Amino acid sequence: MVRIDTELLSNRRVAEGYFELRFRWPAAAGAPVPGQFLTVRAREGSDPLLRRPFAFASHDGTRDEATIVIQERGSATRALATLEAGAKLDLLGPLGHGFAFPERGTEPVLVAGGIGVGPMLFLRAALDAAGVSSRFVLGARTAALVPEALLPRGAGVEVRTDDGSLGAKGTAADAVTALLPEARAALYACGPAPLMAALDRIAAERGWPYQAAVEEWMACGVGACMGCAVPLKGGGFLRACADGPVLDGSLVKWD
Amino acid sequence: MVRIDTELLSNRRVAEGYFELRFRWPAAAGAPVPGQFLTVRAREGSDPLLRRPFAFASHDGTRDEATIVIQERGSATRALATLEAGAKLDLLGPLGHGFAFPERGTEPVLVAGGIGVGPMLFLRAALDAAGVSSRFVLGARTAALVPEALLPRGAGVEVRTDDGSLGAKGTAADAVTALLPEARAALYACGPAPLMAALDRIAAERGWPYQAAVEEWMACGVGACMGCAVPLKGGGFLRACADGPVLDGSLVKWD
Amino acid sequence: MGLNEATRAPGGAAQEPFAPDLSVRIGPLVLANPVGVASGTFGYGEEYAALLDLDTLGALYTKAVTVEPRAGNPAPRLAETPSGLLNSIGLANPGLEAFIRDKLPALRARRCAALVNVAGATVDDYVRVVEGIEAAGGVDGYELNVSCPNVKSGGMAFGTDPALVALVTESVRRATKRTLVVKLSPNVTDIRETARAAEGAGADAVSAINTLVGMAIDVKARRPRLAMKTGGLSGPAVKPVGVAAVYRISRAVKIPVIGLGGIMTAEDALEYLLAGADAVQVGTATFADPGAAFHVLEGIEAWMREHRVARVSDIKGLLEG
Amino acid sequence: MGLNEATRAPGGAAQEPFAPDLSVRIGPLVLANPVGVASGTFGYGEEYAALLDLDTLGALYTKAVTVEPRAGNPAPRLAETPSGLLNSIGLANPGLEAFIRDKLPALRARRCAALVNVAGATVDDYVRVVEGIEAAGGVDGYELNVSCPNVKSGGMAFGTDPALVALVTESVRRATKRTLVVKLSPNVTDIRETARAAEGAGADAVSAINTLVGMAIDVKARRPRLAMKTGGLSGPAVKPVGVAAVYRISRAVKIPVIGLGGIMTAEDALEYLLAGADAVQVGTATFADPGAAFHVLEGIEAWMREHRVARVSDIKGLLEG
Ligand SMILES: Cc1cc2nc3c(=O)[nH]c(=O)nc-3n(C[C@H](O)[C@H](O)[C@H](O)COP(=O)(O)OP(=O)(O)OC[C@H]3O[C@@H](n4cnc5c(N)ncnc54)[C@H](O)[C@@H]3O)c2cc1C
Ligand SMILES: Cc1cc2nc3c(=O)[nH]c(=O)nc-3n(C[C@H](O)[C@H](O)[C@H](O)COP(=O)(O)OP(=O)(O)OC[C@H]3O[C@@H](n4cnc5c(N)ncnc54)[C@H](O)[C@@H]3O)c2cc1C
Ligand SMILES: Cc1cc2nc3c(=O)[nH]c(=O)nc-3n(C[C@H](O)[C@H](O)[C@H](O)COP(=O)(O)O)c2cc1C
Ligand SMILES: Cc1cc2nc3c(=O)[nH]c(=O)nc-3n(C[C@H](O)[C@H](O)[C@H](O)COP(=O)(O)O)c2cc1C
Ligand code: FES
Ligand code: FES
Repeated sequence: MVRIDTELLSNRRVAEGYFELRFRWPAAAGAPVPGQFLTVRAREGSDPLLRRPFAFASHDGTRDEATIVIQERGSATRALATLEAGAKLDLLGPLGHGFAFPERGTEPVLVAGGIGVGPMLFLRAALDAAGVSSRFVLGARTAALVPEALLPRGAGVEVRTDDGSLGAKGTAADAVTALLPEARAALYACGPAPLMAALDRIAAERGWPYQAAVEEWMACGVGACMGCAVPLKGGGFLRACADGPVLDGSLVKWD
Repeated sequence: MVRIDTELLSNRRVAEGYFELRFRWPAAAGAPVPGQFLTVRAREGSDPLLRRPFAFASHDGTRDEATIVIQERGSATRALATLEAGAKLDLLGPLGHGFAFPERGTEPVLVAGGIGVGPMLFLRAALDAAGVSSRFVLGARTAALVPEALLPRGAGVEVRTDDGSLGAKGTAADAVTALLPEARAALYACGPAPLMAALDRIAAERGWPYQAAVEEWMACGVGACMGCAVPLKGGGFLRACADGPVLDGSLVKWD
Repeated sequence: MGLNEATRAPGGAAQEPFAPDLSVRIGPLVLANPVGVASGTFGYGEEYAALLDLDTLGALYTKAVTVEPRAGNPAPRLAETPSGLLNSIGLANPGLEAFIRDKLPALRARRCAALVNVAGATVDDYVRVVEGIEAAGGVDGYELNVSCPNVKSGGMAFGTDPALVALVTESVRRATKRTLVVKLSPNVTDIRETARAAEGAGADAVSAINTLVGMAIDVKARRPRLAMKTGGLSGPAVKPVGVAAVYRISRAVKIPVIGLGGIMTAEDALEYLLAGADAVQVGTATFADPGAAFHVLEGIEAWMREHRVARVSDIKGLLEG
Repeated sequence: MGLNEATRAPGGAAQEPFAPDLSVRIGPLVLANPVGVASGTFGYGEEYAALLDLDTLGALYTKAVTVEPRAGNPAPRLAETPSGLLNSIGLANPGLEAFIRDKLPALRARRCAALVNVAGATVDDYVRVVEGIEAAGGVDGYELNVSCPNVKSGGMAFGTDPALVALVTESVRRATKRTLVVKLSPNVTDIRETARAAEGAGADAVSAINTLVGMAIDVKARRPRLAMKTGGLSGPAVKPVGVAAVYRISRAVKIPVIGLGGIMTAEDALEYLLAGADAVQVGTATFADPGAAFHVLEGIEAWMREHRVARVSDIKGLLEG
């Protein structure tokens, strides 16, 4: 984990309100694994005040580059969306724990809901590189919110939209439900809470392992402030930043 | 007085930390007179929070353009200094009362200290246009802080620097002291308080009228908040924004 | 069945234009809408006239009026802080007599409600200002600024002691039947106590918050930025403090609560309305954007349309959790 | 003739390198320098270890320790506001026993001073935590977080009542001879009263300010942003409130004052030192810039060099006006 001032290499719009930021990520900063994140200080001064967390969406160790995919939501993401190549980026990472590779004999099923796409792209690439084939399901509200240029090539890639404007109509969870119950799937997911909760139910029913990348408001990002508490079914909390963001999805109280 | 969103036409560095911003100023906004000012909102959001006041440095009614000359000091001026042609500017003006023309038979002596140069340039141009000749004295700490490209052409223009790196060594007040005491001068000035106080003493001694453009922290800029109080020798206050910024310099308590 | 239901088309599908009722009742006064401009930030309504049509708003709360004219505090009186503004204007105002002569006629002629903010150093001062204005024909209402130092208790602000708040409120209450708002200070341990004191003494509403005590130092000059050293903090920085105050007060009293402190946008105002406010005031934001109060009003109306909320007073009921 | 004079070259022209003394005495403890990291923002010193060398700083104030382990409040616990941060962490901590076992050894091994922030729901809770740590060998000092709700007085915070502040301070005082700091709540009418109560009961210093009560509402979701509804406001937004508090407290008590609230830069820290603080803490700023506390320290040292100020405690004397 390091804090570095690095350089934005490119910034391109990949869907409506979605941007892929490619930046220099030197080897000395440490190689991120899928599921890990970084935090960025969008501006000096106090508006916005806190660093903002984003999942690594790719890492290229040979070129010392990495990417994040962001969705414009508020002041920080708006500022990031308008940055141009050459801009300085104040980054802190890699943070948190990433995904574990699937056990032998299970087929990884990667599920991305909306802007949850970044870490799943990175995981897919890592599995590909390791020669592990996987399914990839992306759910979005509508076609305009699908970053088509980023979608993995190869087999087993599926898109679902709520309005049927791209891929089959339905949710990403529907696509998972459609898998054979006898399959020995290993679920990996990042997305909005309702999707995560639905996958939890499917995983529980079928006895599939479920690695979930969670999102919570963060202040420190390093485990010091106890701000990013993720409530657990059994009571108590885990810290999204330091215990996660990848958690055993069956433990999390998704409500 | 109007609030308008207008367009920056050019932004050029005219001395160390000094910038001249040229922008569209439509006729409908009302023609500013020398000494009047505008306020600008440097950024949306709350950092900086308040609009910032700047004196008009020129106005060209035939081209619907005006300028201000700003010095980088804090967050707002830093933001303005980096704007590029085409940027939108949220302006409010013209505000306050400007300079009155000199009485017949008096020779206007315009004194600018540091960034006080803007309104004095505008006044010089207006006097020139009216065929009234004037002296123009600019005082600065050092040559690098003299916006030479902006200095008026023609006779009677003098520069003084504290370190003698441009023009004679000394202050703008020294240059005024060097005028013949018998002269029938009319003093006009904008600059730091010590300069303004020195000019007040000279004017009092010699019985010269003294129109001073004052600076105070402002919130509303339109006379509503009572924030920009300028203390008077006789007690009480005037509002820099609505009663000024041009005040009878002999009334002001320069302390 | 509210207006909400009544205006829904039979089929439920195509919605007819929905016109929310923006009016708000505060004591005997009905404000055309919930948005006012806060005391001290809009003068007596004249200075901003060219920039914002006050008559589109619900209310103007004037700069404080005191019995005697006051020149105000030494300069500098303003300092900007992160997302905030410190001021120590010091109740600069022309005094009761000049106010009645020079300002009151225009205020009385306004279409928007005009409430005169009243300040003083003794209980009697407050009463005299209100009696004076009543004798001159009155205005729509009064807002008591109880954040002023009380000379009788060694400069402690009226607003920090529930007993004093009750005393000044009940004394002024006897002087007028018009809408009486008590403006609460946030510089207290429990603002519900002063709110209850105001309610018990006959206030028609409370407004909250006035400014927080703050200080800023010019490190280069090594002196306080304000000549008075400390001042009152306003602006977005204090919004969370104001929203918490309104949330608590509105659960402690039955009279309407007027929320203010850091409102820049309609969303900020809706935070206050959801927290329990019946109306809002826009203060410091006007300095950044002279049209702020109007944009806040437009935004509230649009939100009510979108969510088909019939009355402003219904908004507070929509807070969940 | 101070160090200031002594190091000036005879001719007065060429100045020799000037080395200010950065140390600060708080009770029996001498801090290497005036900059600490605030409770709750730096854990127990481990999490930020890779990013900031704590041992360059004057002090670490730990996350609160309570007798029993506490899971903390429901989520969400954080919300950003203009230039501010609302939190309702709720004293999440492993409890005294685990603290002593897992955290204390590393704290005791630190070169920088470690002060344990102590919280509780009864006076006895505070005493038990301090006694427990003392029995385990102790640390450099304790900081009492009296902003906690007191179960015996219906949840009113200890820190809002001078008598309770005195009681908890004097009870803990009997349990330790080490440096005892009482951390004051700004949510009071007059913070000088609680400061005097702490001083009278034997505190070695007071720190101010803890967070302000605040609230933010998610207008879209129509619910409070924090699960606990209200929370504590920190960050640059509150700096003017903290500086005013320190200015007032330092003129009301003789013990040292540790200033905090919104310090992001050395200039912010110098505002506190000029206002009367003897030391400072950096809290929320660390979240924006993990190196913030270190940059603050560097900047204070540079400023002291530039102005040839010999001791940190001399800075407060430089405030004019
Ligand atoms: C571990 C982690 C990884 C993330 N990865 C990505 C990513 O790869 N791409 C991406 O676009 N975003 C990601 N996010 C979310 C991202 O951090 C927020 O969108 C961002 O902080 C918004 O900042 P803002 O100033 O633009 O919006 P704000 O003005 O702060 O917020 C706008 C709205 O967005 C929502 N929001 C913002 N932040 C969060 C949050 N942390 N949790 C829940 N809701 C929030 C709220 O509803 C809020 O009202 C991630 C968050 C976490 C915790
Ligand atoms: C009527 C009027 C006309 C002005 N005309 C010009 C002009 O033509 N060109 C120009 O460059 N500046 C002018 N100023 C000053 C200008 O408004 C400030 O420099 C500007 O507001 C600084 O904003 P900032 O955010 O960059 O700095 P900040 O961070 O707000 O301040 C930086 C420092 O500048 C000083 N400062 C800032 N504003 C003022 C002020 N209003 N009065 C006194 N000191 C201040 C303070 O010492 C402060 O610490 C004028 C001011 C007034 C009142
Ligand atoms: C410059 C200024 C002057 C003020 N004068 C008064 C006043 O005379 N009487 C009063 O009750 N409040 C006064 N206030 C307080 C405001 O009315 C309001 O309560 C406070 O600023 C918080 O709201 P805001 O954050 O929207 O500004 C003043 C505030 C400012 C900024
Ligand atoms: C996330 C968080 C947790 C905190 N936890 C504690 C705590 O356990 N005990 C305490 O006394 N103060 C706690 N505080 C208050 C801070 O120590 C500090 O008083 C306050 O944040 C103001 O300083 P700042 O603006 O520099 O953050 C906490 C603050 C934050 C932001
Ligand atoms: S964000 Fe601070 S502990 Fe996770
Ligand atoms: S700035 Fe408000 S009266 Fe001058």
